[in-house]
Amino acid sequence: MKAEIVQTNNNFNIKKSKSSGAFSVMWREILKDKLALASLFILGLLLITVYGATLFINQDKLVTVDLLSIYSPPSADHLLGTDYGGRDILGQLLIGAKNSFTIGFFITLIAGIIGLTVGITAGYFGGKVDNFMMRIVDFVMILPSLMLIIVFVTIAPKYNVYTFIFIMSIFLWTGKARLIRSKTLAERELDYVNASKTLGTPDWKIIIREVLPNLSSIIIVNLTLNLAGNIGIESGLTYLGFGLPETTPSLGTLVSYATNPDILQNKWWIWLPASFLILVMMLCINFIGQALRRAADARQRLG
Amino acid sequence: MLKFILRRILIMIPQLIILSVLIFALAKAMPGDALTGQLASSPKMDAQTLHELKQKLGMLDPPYVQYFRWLKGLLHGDMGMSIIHQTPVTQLLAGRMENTILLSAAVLILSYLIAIPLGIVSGRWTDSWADKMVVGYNYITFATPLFIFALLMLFIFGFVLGWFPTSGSVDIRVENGTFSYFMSKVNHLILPAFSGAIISTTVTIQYLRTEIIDTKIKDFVKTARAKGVSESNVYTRHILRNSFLPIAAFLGYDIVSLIGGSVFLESIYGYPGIGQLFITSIAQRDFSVVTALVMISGLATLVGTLLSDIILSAVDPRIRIE
Amino acid sequence: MGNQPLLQLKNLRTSFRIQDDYFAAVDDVSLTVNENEVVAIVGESGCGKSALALSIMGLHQEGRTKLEGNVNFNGRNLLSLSTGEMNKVRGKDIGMIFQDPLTALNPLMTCGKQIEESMTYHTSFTGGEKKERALELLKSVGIPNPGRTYKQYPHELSGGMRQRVVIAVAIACNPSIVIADEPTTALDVTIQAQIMDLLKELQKKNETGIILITHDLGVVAEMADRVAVMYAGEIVELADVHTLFENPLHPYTRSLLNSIPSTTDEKERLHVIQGVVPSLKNLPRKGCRFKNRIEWMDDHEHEENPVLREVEPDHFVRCTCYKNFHFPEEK
Amino acid sequence: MVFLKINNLKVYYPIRGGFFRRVVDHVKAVDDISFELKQGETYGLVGESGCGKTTTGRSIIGLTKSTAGEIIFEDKDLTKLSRKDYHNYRRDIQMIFQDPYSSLNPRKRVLDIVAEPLRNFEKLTIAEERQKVQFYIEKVGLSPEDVYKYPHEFSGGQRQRIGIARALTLNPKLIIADEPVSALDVSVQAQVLNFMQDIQKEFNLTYLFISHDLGIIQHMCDRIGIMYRGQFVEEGAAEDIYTNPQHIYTKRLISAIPDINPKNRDKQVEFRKKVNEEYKNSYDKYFNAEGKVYKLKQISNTHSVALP
Repeated sequence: MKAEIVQTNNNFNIKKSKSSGAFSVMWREILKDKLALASLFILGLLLITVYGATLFINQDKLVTVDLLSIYSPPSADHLLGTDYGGRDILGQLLIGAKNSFTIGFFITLIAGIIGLTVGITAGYFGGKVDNFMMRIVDFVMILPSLMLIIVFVTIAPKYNVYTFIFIMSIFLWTGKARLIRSKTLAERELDYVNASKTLGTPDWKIIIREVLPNLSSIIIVNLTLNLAGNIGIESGLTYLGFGLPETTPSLGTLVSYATNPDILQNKWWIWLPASFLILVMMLCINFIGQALRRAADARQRLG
Repeated sequence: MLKFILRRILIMIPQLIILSVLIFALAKAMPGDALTGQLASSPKMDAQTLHELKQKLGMLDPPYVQYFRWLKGLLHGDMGMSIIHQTPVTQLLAGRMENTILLSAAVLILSYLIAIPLGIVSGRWTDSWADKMVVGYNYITFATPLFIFALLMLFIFGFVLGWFPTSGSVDIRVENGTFSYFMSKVNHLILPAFSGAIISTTVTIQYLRTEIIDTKIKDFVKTARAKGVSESNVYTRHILRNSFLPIAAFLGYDIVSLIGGSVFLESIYGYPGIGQLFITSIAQRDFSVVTALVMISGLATLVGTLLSDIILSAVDPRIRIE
Repeated sequence: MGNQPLLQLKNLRTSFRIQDDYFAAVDDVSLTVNENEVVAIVGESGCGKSALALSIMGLHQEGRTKLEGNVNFNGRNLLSLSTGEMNKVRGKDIGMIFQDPLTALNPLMTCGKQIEESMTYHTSFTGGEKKERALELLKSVGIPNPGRTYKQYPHELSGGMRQRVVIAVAIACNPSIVIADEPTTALDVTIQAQIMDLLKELQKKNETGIILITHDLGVVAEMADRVAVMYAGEIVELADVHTLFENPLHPYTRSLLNSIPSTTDEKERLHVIQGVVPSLKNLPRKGCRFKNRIEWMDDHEHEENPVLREVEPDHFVRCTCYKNFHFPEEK
Repeated sequence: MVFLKINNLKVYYPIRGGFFRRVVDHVKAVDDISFELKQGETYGLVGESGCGKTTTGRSIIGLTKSTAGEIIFEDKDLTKLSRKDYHNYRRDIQMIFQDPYSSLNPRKRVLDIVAEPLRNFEKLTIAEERQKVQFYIEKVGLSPEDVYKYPHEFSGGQRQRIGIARALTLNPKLIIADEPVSALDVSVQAQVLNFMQDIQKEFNLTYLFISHDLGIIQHMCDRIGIMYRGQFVEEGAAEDIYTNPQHIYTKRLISAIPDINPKNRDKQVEFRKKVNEEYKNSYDKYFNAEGKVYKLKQISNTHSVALP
């Protein structure tokens, strides 16, 4: 009987005390920001459509050249017209969007993990470890990364999607490492970290259980904004012809048709929808990211 | 001050060495002799001649010998030959470099001209409608990839409206040195420069705005107001000067993004600069040019970070005195 | 002018906007400051003392703050002045000293230039005259090498030296009133003593009126002529310094005085009232604001609408609850 | 048995300078100090900012590595223990931090904060753990339901109590209190000080009380050490220091305490003037050519002063 009372008491209190967890604060901020909420909705719809539709698309048919309908403008057969090979643009658009998003996502994830690990280790341990790691970061940051990525893509043997993700990740983790390091440095100076040390908590546990949760909002924000950026870089590189291999079309592939002035000027249906799709995706992700950023920074919260 | 710069340059040296080693290693991984621009692997060649040619080119020497030979050449301004153009790389670069510097400078200046007033307005009158507009503008420019924006600008203003030329850096029909030559240059520059500038305003605006918001609640600003300093002078003398520091610190990384940006801008607008040269060279496998360009870009970035450190130490007395 | 007070606050109320409502951080405060008088405003964080200081100077964030009542100075109500008009008063007639010397000076400007700045606005001095005056000020605030400090940046000085520069900035134009917001809190004890002595010396020499905002009763005992004790936005007790320390009446004042570990008593328990100053949003707005901190007192000991009442000549106390007050341990 | 004895403790930080950033000198944060704590007493370390008092405390608990010297706790030199052996001494020495805001992880519930040391040292069931946490939370004057709240729901004084509860869960013998009340308002300060005295009796604690506030030190401490630039200037029982200060620096510190009686203010100013005069005139007597103080010399059973 007594235990029961305690139990109910506890439940009551768990509900009463407002959680200050990173996720709930972020969720509340998104709900408050109409633009971010709309973005979330649009992006969700978009992703469901893209990933759903690509399940049903016959990829073989999509890549077969149909000489009878070269460069046909939008019609009932081909809602967004066809390209120089008579291939359906809408289908390519859907596949491209799927590839762009998936690859952007993995690049963000891998670069994020590397950046987080390096940043948090350097920041937490400081001293020589920090010095060494930051030397590397500083060096990578001053490299002309776009050019080097292009060079790597060109000379890589057995070039495929994985190679591309790998090359991109190598150059894109440094910014995150720097950010996480500076935040970790600030966190490390706070007494709760010192307290944990004096309480006998091992370093790895302090990093994971104490420091990491306090960085979670910054990490989420940063990854979100990076996701948008990385999709942009990927499609940009593909546009230049140094992105995804031809077997994996991306949105950038469609846009790259516009390097031909005739297509740019007269056959808008080939490149414009892909451009708009990139724009919409990036805007949506960014609006969500900005709302998350406000949530992470108490000064900027909407209320 | 001089000591500071000297030490800063000293720190640059190992970075430069590592950079050169990296590029050397990359060049070795490229087919042919990317360093001198000579082809050593033509399919028609038999093994014997190939070996002789390689020997002649020094490709069989130990790597460190080749590295130092290349470095020595580099220091004498010898960047090898372009296979495609059959001219020395240095010669090939000269004219294009000028174009790229012109374009980059235009982008940088325009971007500051747009970003600084917007950042100030937005930071000073936080939460006003003007601030909200600037923040909205910033969200959009931050989200838009440069190549999409440049392409749309080209499509709208170049092709649909026909206001600006769609390719090149100058009209070939005008004579060098005349006023119309100058005007033609400017006319060719406007579209790429604006496209690049608008997309690169984001960082400056963002930093300036948050920095002003942070600075204006600081105690020393209260002290200034308590002295009776007029509102406009509180901004010009106290808040803005302090708020410009991070922008100065960012100049070096601005150069990194300018180099990246020029690759896109020049290939979209067919603007004959080093960015465009880079893309065509790599497509034509003209690797000696590629190597030279990467080395130059790396050097430019290093000089950029050095420059921003010097500027920063000139404005901020806390850095000047060690 | 005679006995005319230098500065007179009448029913000053400062309210801050939190979301959509305004909450009074300073509530109905009336106070006078005379020439050559040091009035201390003492209280704990959240009592409204700093808000009071900023209200007099008009330094609150616009749009977030509502000011009501009167701040009479030289026959004008400062609250009704425009920013431009107020700028002519700030720095010239009223100077201000801030708490943290580390942040109160512009890091990118030399100390000399920062001292000269207010002269630019309030005097017709030439550059040379300004420099002369700045050096003179640096000397008068006890800086050993004025010529060198004039050219130095704030970060090159120690905390105590910086606070001296802050004081020089505040008194550059010989203001008749100086508002000192926790002028010694951020300093080490020995420096604190030096700054206290310096402020007193300057005050006597220039016959300045000082409003001393502090939480430290030791500083009050050493510097003030009159003391106002603030709690939850209101003055709860007001008296000259001797009366207040010898015969404190309000329970809050008594608790505050008890909380200082005295240098004469041995290691006795400190008799204090538990709890803290309530936050702005949770202030009780009706009745005695101290009521729920002293729950062992009967309700009828409190007044329904407590006012600051003169209980003996020049000694004011709010509410009647002080009459039979005792600490719980005292029983 | 010696409870805690510090022998010739030194903590130096390198200063890098010159063109190649080589180590040119050291900041001697703690420069050869020795003192001893007896079980059950409260020992006060006083000094102004930068005098090394905090560094001393931090090196005793292992947050800062000492450059040289011995920290003997119950006959074992802590500086020579292996990481694993040292872990066992963690339970006996605990710390109360200065800032009640940053010393509690904002993302954790009070339960998880207070239970952290238990999870490191004891294997308890969830129910046992909660019971134990609630026991200590009640001891520090909060209610048992408070364990499900987050730190931001408490005031500064309450947070400081939660920090103390966390330190108490391991039944420590020595508590290093680094400016435990200086971030708090005066009346809350008094509340926490009272409370620290109460638990000292109840749990038989020894305090190393670090503070810049001589009033609080006098109120709390049995013996006092005064630090200046990493060294001890004077050490003695509380009455030795306050009624019979010998070193000029001690005198300066004491003369700087504001007198709570307004009647004495002129006297106080005079006193300070006199001490300052003495400081200027007899500087050479107390400080050597490098501006350092001399080694401590015992002048009575309880009282030592740094004199040549």
